[in-house]
Amino acid sequence: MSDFEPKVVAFVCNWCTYAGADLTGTSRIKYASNVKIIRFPCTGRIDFMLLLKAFANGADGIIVSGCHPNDCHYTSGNFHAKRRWIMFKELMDFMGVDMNRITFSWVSAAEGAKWADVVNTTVTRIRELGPYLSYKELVNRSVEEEVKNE
Amino acid sequence: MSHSEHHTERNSLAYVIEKNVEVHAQKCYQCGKCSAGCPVADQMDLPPSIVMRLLQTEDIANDEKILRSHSIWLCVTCEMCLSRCPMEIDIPSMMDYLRQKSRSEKKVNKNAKNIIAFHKSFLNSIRFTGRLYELGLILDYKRQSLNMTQDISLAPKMISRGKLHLFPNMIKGTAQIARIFKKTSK
Amino acid sequence: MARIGVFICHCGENISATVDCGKVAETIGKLKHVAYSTEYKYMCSDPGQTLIKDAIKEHKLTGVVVSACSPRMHEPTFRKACAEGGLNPFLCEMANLREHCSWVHEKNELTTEKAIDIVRTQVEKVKLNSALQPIKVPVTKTAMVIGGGIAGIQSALDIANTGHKVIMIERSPSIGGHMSQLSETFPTLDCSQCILTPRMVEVAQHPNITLYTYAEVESVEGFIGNFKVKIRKKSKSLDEKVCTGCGLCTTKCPQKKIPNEFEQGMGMRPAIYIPFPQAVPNRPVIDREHCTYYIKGKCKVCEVVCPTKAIRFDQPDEILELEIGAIVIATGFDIKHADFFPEYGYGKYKDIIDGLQFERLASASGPTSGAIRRPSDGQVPKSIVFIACAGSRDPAKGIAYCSKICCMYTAKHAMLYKHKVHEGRAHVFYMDIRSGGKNYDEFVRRAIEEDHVKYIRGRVSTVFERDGKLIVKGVDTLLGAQPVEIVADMVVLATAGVANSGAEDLAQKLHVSYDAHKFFAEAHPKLKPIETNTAGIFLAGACQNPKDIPDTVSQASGAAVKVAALFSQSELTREPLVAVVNRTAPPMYSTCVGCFLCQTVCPYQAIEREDFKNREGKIVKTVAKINEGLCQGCGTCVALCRSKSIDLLGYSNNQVYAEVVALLNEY
Amino acid sequence: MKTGIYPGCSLTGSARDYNESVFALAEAFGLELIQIPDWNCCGATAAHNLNKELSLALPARILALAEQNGLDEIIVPCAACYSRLVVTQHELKNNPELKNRISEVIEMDYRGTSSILNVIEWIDKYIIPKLDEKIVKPFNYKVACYYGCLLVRPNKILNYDRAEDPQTLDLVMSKIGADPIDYPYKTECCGAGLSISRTDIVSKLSGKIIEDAEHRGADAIIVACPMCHSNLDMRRPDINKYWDTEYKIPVIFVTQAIGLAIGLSPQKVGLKRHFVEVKIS
Amino acid sequence: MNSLITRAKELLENKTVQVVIGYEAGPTGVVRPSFITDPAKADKLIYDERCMQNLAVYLTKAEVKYLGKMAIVAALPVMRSIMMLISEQQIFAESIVVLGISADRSLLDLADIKVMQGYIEKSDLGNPAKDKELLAELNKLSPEERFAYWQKELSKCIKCYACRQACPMCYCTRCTVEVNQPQWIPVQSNTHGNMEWHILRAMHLAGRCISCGECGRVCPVGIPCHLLTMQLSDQVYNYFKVHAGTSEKMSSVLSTYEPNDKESFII
Repeated sequence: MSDFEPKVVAFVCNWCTYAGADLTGTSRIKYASNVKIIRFPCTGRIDFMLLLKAFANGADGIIVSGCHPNDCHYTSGNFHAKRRWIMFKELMDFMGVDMNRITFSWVSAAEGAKWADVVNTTVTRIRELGPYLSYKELVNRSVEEEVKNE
Repeated sequence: MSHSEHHTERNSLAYVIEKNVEVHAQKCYQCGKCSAGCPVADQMDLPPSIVMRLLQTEDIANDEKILRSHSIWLCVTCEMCLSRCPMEIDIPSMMDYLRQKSRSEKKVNKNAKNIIAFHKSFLNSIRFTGRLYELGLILDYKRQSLNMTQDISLAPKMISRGKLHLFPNMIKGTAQIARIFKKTSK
Repeated sequence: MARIGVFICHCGENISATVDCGKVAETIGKLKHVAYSTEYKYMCSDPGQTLIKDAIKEHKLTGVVVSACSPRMHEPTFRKACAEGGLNPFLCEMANLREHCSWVHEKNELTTEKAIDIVRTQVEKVKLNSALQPIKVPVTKTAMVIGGGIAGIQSALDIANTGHKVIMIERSPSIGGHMSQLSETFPTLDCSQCILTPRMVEVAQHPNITLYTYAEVESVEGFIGNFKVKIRKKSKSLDEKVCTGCGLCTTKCPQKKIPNEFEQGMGMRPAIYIPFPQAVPNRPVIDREHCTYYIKGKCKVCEVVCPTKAIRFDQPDEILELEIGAIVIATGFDIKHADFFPEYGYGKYKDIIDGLQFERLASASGPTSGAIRRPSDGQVPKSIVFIACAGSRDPAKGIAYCSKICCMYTAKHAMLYKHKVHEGRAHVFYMDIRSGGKNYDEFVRRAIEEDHVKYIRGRVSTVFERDGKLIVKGVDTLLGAQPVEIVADMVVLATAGVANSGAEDLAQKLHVSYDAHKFFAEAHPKLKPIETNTAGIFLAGACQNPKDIPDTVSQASGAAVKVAALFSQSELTREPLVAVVNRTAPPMYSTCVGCFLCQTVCPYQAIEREDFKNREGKIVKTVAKINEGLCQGCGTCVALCRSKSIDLLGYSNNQVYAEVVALLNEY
Repeated sequence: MKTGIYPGCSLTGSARDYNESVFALAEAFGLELIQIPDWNCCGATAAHNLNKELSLALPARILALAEQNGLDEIIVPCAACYSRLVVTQHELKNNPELKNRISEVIEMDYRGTSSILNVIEWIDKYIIPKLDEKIVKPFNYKVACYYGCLLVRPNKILNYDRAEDPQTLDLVMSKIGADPIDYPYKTECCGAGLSISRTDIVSKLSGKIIEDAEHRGADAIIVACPMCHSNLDMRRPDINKYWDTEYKIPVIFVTQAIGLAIGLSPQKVGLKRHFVEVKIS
Repeated sequence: MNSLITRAKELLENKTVQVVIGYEAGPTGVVRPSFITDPAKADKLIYDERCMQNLAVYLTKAEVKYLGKMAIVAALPVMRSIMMLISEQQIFAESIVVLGISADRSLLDLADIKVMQGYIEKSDLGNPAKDKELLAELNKLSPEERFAYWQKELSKCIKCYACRQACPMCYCTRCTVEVNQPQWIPVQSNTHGNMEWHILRAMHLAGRCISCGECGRVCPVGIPCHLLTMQLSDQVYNYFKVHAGTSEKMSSVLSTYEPNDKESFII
């Protein structure tokens, strides 16, 4: 697994974590390049289906990050997101989807170092877990199934 | 902080210190609080903050100065510098490292010979008995340091107060202790 | 058929140093629908922007991706450029190759690969962008200034003088802030109150300014031009209209042993008090925490002696609801008390004081009416030691940053002392003297050369008392780190400047971000130092970071201009990145089923009901409708909507979905 | 729970008085103290000055022995040994590799499970609760509480009391009726390990500590470390010679002071062994 | 159930309602829903252990609404469905009469929604006992085993969407699966797509599912998909201490929040 480069996609809010990641840059703190960021106005905008689509499209890990509670630029988006993630996590656990592959975090605009830390710990963890084979197999098998059905 | 952030020259003393005791010389901004609080600073040829400064230069000549200095042997590891350093630079651990390096590179300052003589005698004493044999220590030290008259008055007083054993107090594990010394002496 | 133009910026070396921009441009150029792909050293420069504008025309581009720095930095710049190039500005997206790639990764294949992925993703997104028209919203032309220190005062006056209404909120009983506590000010040594009090009075009398002291912000809703603010006017326990401010009550109040905040605890005040003689408004308040009546239920001496019967013990707090167009935060700073430094003995030894306490000692209106006397025994100190950075630049025990103002006020303190006590000896322990500023270094030199203040470069290790003297153990790092011991009568600690208490709480009410030290954060460190990241809310003074008076005043005026600019138009245009409910042909009209769960998630009450009637005028369907004036585009409703009937312009389901797919799949 | 004790070398020799007072207290308060069988020297300053690994291995053996004998709590009266033991435990805890290496060196397995108490912690935990009813002769003296270096530093690792102007010893002393003075030399260094090799330095540093205590009118200096004691007491002639003074202020172990307060004889707590005569009692 | 029949008759005769929704025995004796508009036909109504279907699903159907004011035969799950539908503004309290059926199958006198609320609050709102057991067993398995279990089950799904049609809470006139911009859920049936569909369904019912189990009951291939929503009902109660369908004012769990909502996985 040494040459395995995890694919990690990060869903972040524009006001805190995206800005925090900008600060990581301006502070020149280095972190693993496996993570690619998709910007949302607010964690409240992040549809849980997108996380499924990320796995479906071959992500080995996911980071979801936004403003700390009370810091939301839109007052309450992160609070709603929080409830959504609680439900989503419980459902995924129940269905046996590997939640160790998703990091949920609060990273503020001032926490450039924390962002680097969140990314690095996530990437290290995913490296240890290896590629998300069981999910990839599921997806590939399903493609075959379709072919069969036609 | 990762090493990559301190762009130290690979061959500099600052670099090896960073590697071995995770002390980052470049963190020091020379406020001097360590020297101000150091009980022996006034005895030192290089007070702690000066040692830090020399390290920062990453100049081989200055590295030599440090390894050959008297200061590193005068440091009594009272930890005052660390407990007051605004940057929490662990000077005591650094000093331990410098002392060993200075010895292994045969650069020990001559004024420090007594201090080392004492430490050696101390370790000798426990190497063989497992515990400190104070009389033995004093005698061995005198042999090593060659100041026979020192503390001549002390011993009898101590004996009279039962504070000095005339014979060493051997532990059972002496053989094990000896092996510990062997394995750790590289 | 989309024709996308991609413009890769080197940002000088900032990007090209770690990312192979050439390779990125080439690879992207080969992508489907990419009509033009190029690289340039500085895209944000004039020729860079021209490059974009020309390409739009020349290659008939339907979308643009500028791959450069963070969109938070230059998105407006490039959208404007596109508009000038004839392309709808919202058909331009930015790929963040600098902050999120070149600056955070080493130079290697993977980094360039990542850069390509980042750009690809934006290409896929921009294909699905749609041309949007800016939204116009009305502006309430009343500003609110939070904080009545010099920053707030300056902002308020400047705004008011442009003819707009200002509401000033101050949480203490009087405006004036820290500046009113200062003795003299560097580098001119003119009396602080002499220059400040006229301004304070002007605020009170200005026809355009409404002043609420002893008041705090309760809540803030709405958005730029249209804030709805609730203010709590704490009860002063008296009727300000009836009270004449004669002050009789304050002299008769039996409770006299309350540490005086204005005197930094070096004097006492009664329970009903006027903070200081020049206070504005010059009316007392009852401090209910300490007032005997509120504690024991009897006393009422003030009520008895009051000639105009102005005391109102049962007066409740008042909640005011205000319509505000713009907000200036001017809440100032606080000092970090030095008791976290046991080795300096602050709090243990009476004659070790902090900078603000020294200001009161040196102030003509202070507890010693300007005479420098030590708190313990009132003697005039023959020797004072000033310790700089007592908390600043000390991550271990204090704060990591430099408090900026201490070097100057310490020099001033030493100078004032020498002027008042000619034979006295003043020593200053310092590490660096930070005296950048007009006539600042000259000022410090004067202290050293003319007033013979002894500057010693080195930090103090410890201070302790012996025989009523203070022993200061330091070091002179310019003499080979030689230990120095000074016997002093008084020690003044230049304590660190920190964020004001309650700053975090206020930031959360206002939804503006704050830094790790709880100082309010500017929208951009260089180009938007006055704006916060919330439109319509601006910063003035030390609430952003420790600042001296000149810097504070200039920023305060800057904030005033920002407000005036905003108020100069009656309508303002907003980015149209708002939610929309879809429309379908009748009979459905919209796929929305009207469960209105979205109403409860919307923080802006921006979701309304829309009825569809049939020919007979009977309501056949009720669906959600977004008030685009109120919607701020957070998109929480979009993610919640089960039938996917709401979507967010600029971050549509199609766009974000495409981003995920693009980012993760090979090309 | 059995409490083990690691006396350390000095308590069997130059600091026998300290040892006697500790065991006298234990007896008086009915506390069982089990010596760690076959304990060895902790290596003291010498070891970490000359050989890092040795300076970890020696304490590690001691701790391993304690574990072997099921002593999950050990009191270490000597501040120097206390510091070495705690530091070793800390370093091995945070560095598994080193831990394995050291276990291999000492040929014993080391888990680092026993908790280490310094003498004041021991007093706080076992003696203070039962102290009041036992006091017969309140220790009514002005005392300068001298903590020395190794009881409070490195503070981040020991995290005991506070590094500057600590209070625990003062509290204990006031509990037995003493009046602790404001004493800035509480944590200044006495010269420690240089006692023999650089007596001059020790005389100088210890001199200052004594001078300030006398100057502030203290009747005694209270210590909790045999090193400090030997430097302030045994080295008194050298000190008086160095400063050309005649300081007579006695240096008393906290355990001795408590002993006297609960009516133990000066003999019993080893006061007779001091170099500087102790007139109090 | 004569009391039920009599009550239904009166309601229709005195024109309080235009239709009574209940159960009747079909020609082959199979129980089926019946929509009675003529008082004379009221005696077709039955109520016994076979009457399991959650009739609330019809309350939001245009063709039924069209008939006018309704009365509905409602055991606990139906009552809770009604509460949900009112709170989500799909039906109006004044436009329906509830013919409540108690646990021991006797007719309840539910004068109005308030009374019904009282009855609901007194009832056991947890998941049905047999489902509790199933959930417990699944929760005992390792994540890998659960993953395998659900793949096996969901591979059977033929995307007939009976689970959706049977659910009173799935009243959307357009379901996410019918959205193709983007195509959130693949049209074809395959294990992965099926899984996405069932996750979507469960999430959309989080805090809204009233544990009637209809979805699982109607599944032609016997996927216990009701366990997904029921698991979440349990979790909703764990975290937020609420049960769905207990008041006409209740706000749905995912559209509201408490600042101090507890979780342990966000760093």
